[in-house]
Amino acid sequence: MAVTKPDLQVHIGSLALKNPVLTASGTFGYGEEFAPFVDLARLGGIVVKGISLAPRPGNPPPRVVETACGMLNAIGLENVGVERFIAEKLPFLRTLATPVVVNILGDSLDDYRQLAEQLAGIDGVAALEVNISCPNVKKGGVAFGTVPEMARAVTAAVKQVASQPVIVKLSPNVTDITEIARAVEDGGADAVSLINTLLGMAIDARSRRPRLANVVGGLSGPAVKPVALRMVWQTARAVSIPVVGIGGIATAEDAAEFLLAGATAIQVGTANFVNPAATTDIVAGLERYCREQNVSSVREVIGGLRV
Amino acid sequence: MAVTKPDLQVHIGSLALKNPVLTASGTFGYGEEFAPFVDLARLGGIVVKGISLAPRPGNPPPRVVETACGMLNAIGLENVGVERFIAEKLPFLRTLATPVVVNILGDSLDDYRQLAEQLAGIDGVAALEVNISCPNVKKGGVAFGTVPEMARAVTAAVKQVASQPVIVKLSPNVTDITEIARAVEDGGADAVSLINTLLGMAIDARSRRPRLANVVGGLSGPAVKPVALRMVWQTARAVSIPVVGIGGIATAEDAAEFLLAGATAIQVGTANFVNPAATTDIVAGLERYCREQNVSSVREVIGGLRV
Amino acid sequence: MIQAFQKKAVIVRAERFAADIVRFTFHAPDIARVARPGQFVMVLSGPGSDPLLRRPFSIHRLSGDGNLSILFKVLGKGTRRLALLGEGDELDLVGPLGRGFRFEGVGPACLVGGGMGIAPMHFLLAEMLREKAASAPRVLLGARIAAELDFLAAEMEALGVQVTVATDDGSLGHHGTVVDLMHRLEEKKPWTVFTCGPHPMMRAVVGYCGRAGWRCQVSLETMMACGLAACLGCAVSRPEGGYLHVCKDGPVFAAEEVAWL
Amino acid sequence: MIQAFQKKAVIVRAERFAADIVRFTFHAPDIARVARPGQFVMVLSGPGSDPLLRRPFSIHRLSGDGNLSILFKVLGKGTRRLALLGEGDELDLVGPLGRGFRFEGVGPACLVGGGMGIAPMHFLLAEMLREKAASAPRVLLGARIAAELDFLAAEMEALGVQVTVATDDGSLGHHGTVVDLMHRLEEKKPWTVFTCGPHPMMRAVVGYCGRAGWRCQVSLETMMACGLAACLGCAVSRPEGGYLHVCKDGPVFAAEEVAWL
Ligand SMILES: Cc1cc2nc3c(=O)[nH]c(=O)nc-3n(C[C@H](O)[C@H](O)[C@H](O)COP(=O)(O)OP(=O)(O)OC[C@H]3O[C@@H](n4cnc5c(N)ncnc54)[C@H](O)[C@@H]3O)c2cc1C
Ligand SMILES: Cc1cc2nc3c(=O)[nH]c(=O)nc-3n(C[C@H](O)[C@H](O)[C@H](O)COP(=O)(O)OP(=O)(O)OC[C@H]3O[C@@H](n4cnc5c(N)ncnc54)[C@H](O)[C@@H]3O)c2cc1C
Ligand SMILES: Cc1cc2nc3c(=O)[nH]c(=O)nc-3n(C[C@H](O)[C@H](O)[C@H](O)COP(=O)(O)O)c2cc1C
Ligand SMILES: Cc1cc2nc3c(=O)[nH]c(=O)nc-3n(C[C@H](O)[C@H](O)[C@H](O)COP(=O)(O)O)c2cc1C
Ligand code: FES
Ligand code: FES
Repeated sequence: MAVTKPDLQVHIGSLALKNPVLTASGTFGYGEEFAPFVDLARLGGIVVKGISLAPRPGNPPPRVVETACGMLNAIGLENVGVERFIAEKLPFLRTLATPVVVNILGDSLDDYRQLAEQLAGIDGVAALEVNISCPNVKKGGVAFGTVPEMARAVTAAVKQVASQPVIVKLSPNVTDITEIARAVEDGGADAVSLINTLLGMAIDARSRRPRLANVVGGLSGPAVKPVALRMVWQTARAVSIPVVGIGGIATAEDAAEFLLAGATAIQVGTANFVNPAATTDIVAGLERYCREQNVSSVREVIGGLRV
Repeated sequence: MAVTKPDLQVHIGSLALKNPVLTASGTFGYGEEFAPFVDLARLGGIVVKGISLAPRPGNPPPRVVETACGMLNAIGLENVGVERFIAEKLPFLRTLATPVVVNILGDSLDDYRQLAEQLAGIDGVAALEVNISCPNVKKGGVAFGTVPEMARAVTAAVKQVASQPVIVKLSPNVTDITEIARAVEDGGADAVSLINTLLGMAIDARSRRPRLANVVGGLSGPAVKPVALRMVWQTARAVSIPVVGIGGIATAEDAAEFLLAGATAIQVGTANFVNPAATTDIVAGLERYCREQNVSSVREVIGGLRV
Repeated sequence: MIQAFQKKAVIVRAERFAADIVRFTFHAPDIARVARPGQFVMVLSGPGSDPLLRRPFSIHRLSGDGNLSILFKVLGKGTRRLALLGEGDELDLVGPLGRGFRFEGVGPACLVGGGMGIAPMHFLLAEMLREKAASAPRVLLGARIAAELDFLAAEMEALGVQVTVATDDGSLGHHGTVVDLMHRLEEKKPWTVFTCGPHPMMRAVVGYCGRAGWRCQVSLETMMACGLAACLGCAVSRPEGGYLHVCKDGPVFAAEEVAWL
Repeated sequence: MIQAFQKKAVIVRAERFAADIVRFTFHAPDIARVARPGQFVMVLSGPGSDPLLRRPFSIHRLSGDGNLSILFKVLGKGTRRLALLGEGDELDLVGPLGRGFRFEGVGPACLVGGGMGIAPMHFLLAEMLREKAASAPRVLLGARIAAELDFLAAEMEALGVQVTVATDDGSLGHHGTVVDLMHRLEEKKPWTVFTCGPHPMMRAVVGYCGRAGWRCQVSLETMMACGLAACLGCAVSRPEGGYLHVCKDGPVFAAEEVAWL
């Protein structure tokens, strides 16, 4: 009996998603920007731009540069801050039938705790995604996401006060991603999402200057997919909480590969710039994929890699 | 006075190179394979395929797969072993006016020491490049290059017995590359070369199988250049020994970027597959670059980044 | 909410000028219908991920029913790949994007275009005249060599206005820069100057307008990853600190809105 | 040392067959001069790094002075990009590479080609006849549909040999696989079978030859990153363990050299 309409629903902790396709933080603005190009109601979830306690102006330009099958960004986490986000951006997002995940970032443990507190119980905030790739200024700028103990501490601090499921977003710039994933699981995370950007750099040989004002930036796009896929596969085998796969996903085939590697859901980032309709194209493509694979629910694909 | 013929000579420890362009281990065979396409005498140096004590058959196929602007390889360090290398491969290499660097690999500290001993004083071996990305089977397969103490120990062991300059090749799959670079400098390395491949994976969504028999493999090519450039820049500022830049270099412009970031020399790997004459094209291109920059010697470009 | 579309559009006309200038005319009725002068489109140069990102090009002119043109110089990987295309080829466009020139009831208007910055000037002039927003606008155009602006000057003159040109090599009109031509404008008139071109040229035009007390709108260029107000990469500094975004708050700004360091 | 070259070659003829089969004829005299049947060339499908690697294609036939042809089916990114090219376009080739068929003084010879594996068979047949290495070689060709082999069969027949064909859908010749046709070969003759095609087909041909006591040479396909014996990626298992490399030790092997799991 051919599969009529495959069931694409997945769960991340208590958060039910109509399909596994979310947008990656920082590549979809606050949702409204993409309304002309995407039927936002068809998305599994929207992860908005990283939010900090106070508004941030971001880094001086140039902030972005193209690389081979990828791009570097040093935006500097420019955002409106949690107050203006709740007052100005959330109202539109509440009108959507799509869960909204707020990505939060901070310089210290306390920043993260306060952010989680201010967002706790706020209508329209379905989950938090904790960006632990940020430097911990109290620890000489070492990123939370590179030291297991700090990753666990920031997770626990947020879990203590958050009312929504907490997804912790891991940095790929580590020796062993599974060590950080376990620490975050111990800290009480409901799920992990990975990868954030790889630290990279570009130089203009003619002017002898870095192409980014910030000198270094985050690498994303198809170029990073093989690294992201490997880290998702390793992490899915190391922890029992759901894994959200991110990194170079542009097509339904890419998405299916991450699901096979063990991801319960995926996020689409840089591909939104190249194809504004990438997310909804992938939702439709995953339905086709399930039919071709003759599975009635996408859940049967999760972790389906034949090793 | 316009620069007539720029001087491209560089030094790596006591090893003098007529130009900064070497071949990357595992992408140029044992040199002879490229003789129809490249005037081997015009190369700065040739780094041959990684050599182990005993011959290795390598991994089962498939061993290579293409990715976005890159490729994954899980060759499994197939090589003829040190005896056959000296007897069968070195004779041809000795006829060349180009220094030959022998890349060595092992499963234990003792492997590396024995290899260095067998190669010590051998005519035609201008330097050793120690590949510390290999798993240390005595330490549960943790790669030498990911633990500072192990990286220092293997460097010191090789330095004790080697008669040639020792270049230690660093793995990029670490949290802080400068920590490993310093440990290797402490171990007595004459230079460091980086990067080796990024650990990655590819999956065929249709068959649900990994595309490599070994499941994971090493990512190389233009896709990794931004990460490699950032790591070379960080390392050149952290150690005083020369740095050899490797990772996605395909054009003279790429090479110049690595020199500006602080590399004294560079290696060309995957680009040899795409353009068998990539190395000599880059040598000619670096001469043009020096003229355009109005510098009489390429050494003036090294570390010339204006930050 | 701004109206914008992602469309596949067929090249109905491909023209080549000077050594490295290309004009493509696409059939893109939805985009053409809502486009305003100074807005731009984000163009995918072809399949695959190298180059990865879309390239921004201002809307050069509208023609026929639903046709719009871009005019670009071949610079790097993306424009080089685009230049290989021709009539009948299909391209993926997103637009119209950004905030264009504001010229309703503007009084004496002067358009100052330099190099590829001339591209949006035709569309601006045509709309100004169609909407009778400005009486007898003056047009000053500058470029390196005659071949880069002669056809553009002629097409704008055909709209019934006087066009004055300058070329760096003196091969056409004034031998010098377009800024020199601004001296020919009667000082006392309350001009509004609309300018687009290389950054140094615009800085000089803004300076001249400041000294003469004229209003000035500039169309800026920055590296763009999305053009959709999502990546926040297209930042330009504000005089009072912080940043505006060229693809969202611009590309056209009142001169005083941005810091001219 | 094997003679091989890296050359830019212009497409002098571009032909299209069935829905997705393309034949390019290049002017590449150096490569054509030293090429042997069964050897291949590594082709760059275009500029940029996506796709990154060269694609291997066997040398299909030589023609005129210094022209060589490849025949390929559009499968993935590289062949799709190649198929967009046409006469006058220039391509970067490396070759001739690998070890080809060995047919000097071979006695009764039978060529068995399946699908795109038919490509090297024309060059092999032409050289066999030219070097009078085999008397009246038999040719058995198989493909999915007639349109994929009718023109190939005709061109080989034009060399003066009998060609027997089979199609999966029965649209031409025998309704079945090319292996079925092997029953038509007189058993007692000491055939040497030269085969190239999909792996399952070659396994069946090797099995048949084993049972019949005939010698058999196979031309294998594996993923190739370099084609230059440098990357060691093109490994195939040997019966006694360890690996051979298709681009260096092959692509043509004596059947017993490789493990047929
Ligand atoms: C709003 C806007 C409107 C524009 N209108 C026109 C026009 O009408 N005609 C025209 O010829 N050019 C125009 N440009 C500049 C044009 O976008 C660049 O020349 C083009 O992107 C260069 O791409 P490339 O692939 O050839 O260069 P590459 O150097 O290969 O590009 C690499 C990256 O840098 C970006 N980039 C390079 N140069 C520029 C630049 N000057 N400005 C912005 N991004 C750049 C590219 O978009 C690409 O992402 C405009 C730019 C902007 C921001
Ligand atoms: C020695 C040799 C001779 C060949 N001769 C011919 C020929 O004459 N005609 C013809 O149509 N095809 C031939 N092939 C197969 C041809 O190389 C592949 O069909 C082609 O590389 C597919 O590339 P793609 O970009 O379209 O596919 P993609 O799937 O996009 O390719 C991805 C990668 O996989 C490799 N790949 C994919 N399929 C194959 C395959 N079957 N064999 C080897 N590599 C593959 C590609 O080279 C590329 O590196 C030959 C292969 C080899 C090894
Ligand atoms: C322009 C840009 C801005 C980003 N901003 C954020 C951010 O604010 N917070 C965060 O956690 N990740 C941020 N990211 C990382 C993405 O969410 C994603 O993890 C990464 O880009 C890899 O996915 P991709 O290859 O699909 O883009 C940003 C990425 C880009 C390209
Ligand atoms: C096919 C292949 C085989 C390789 N073999 C080795 C090896 O034996 N030893 C080693 O240290 N590095 C090896 N490398 C890594 C390269 O030397 C180089 O560090 C890496 O590929 C990055 O450079 P590139 O992007 O220029 O290829 C290999 C790389 C490839 C692609
Ligand atoms: S280009 Fe992305 S926000 Fe303007
Ligand atoms: S394809 Fe690289 S060695 Fe054969």
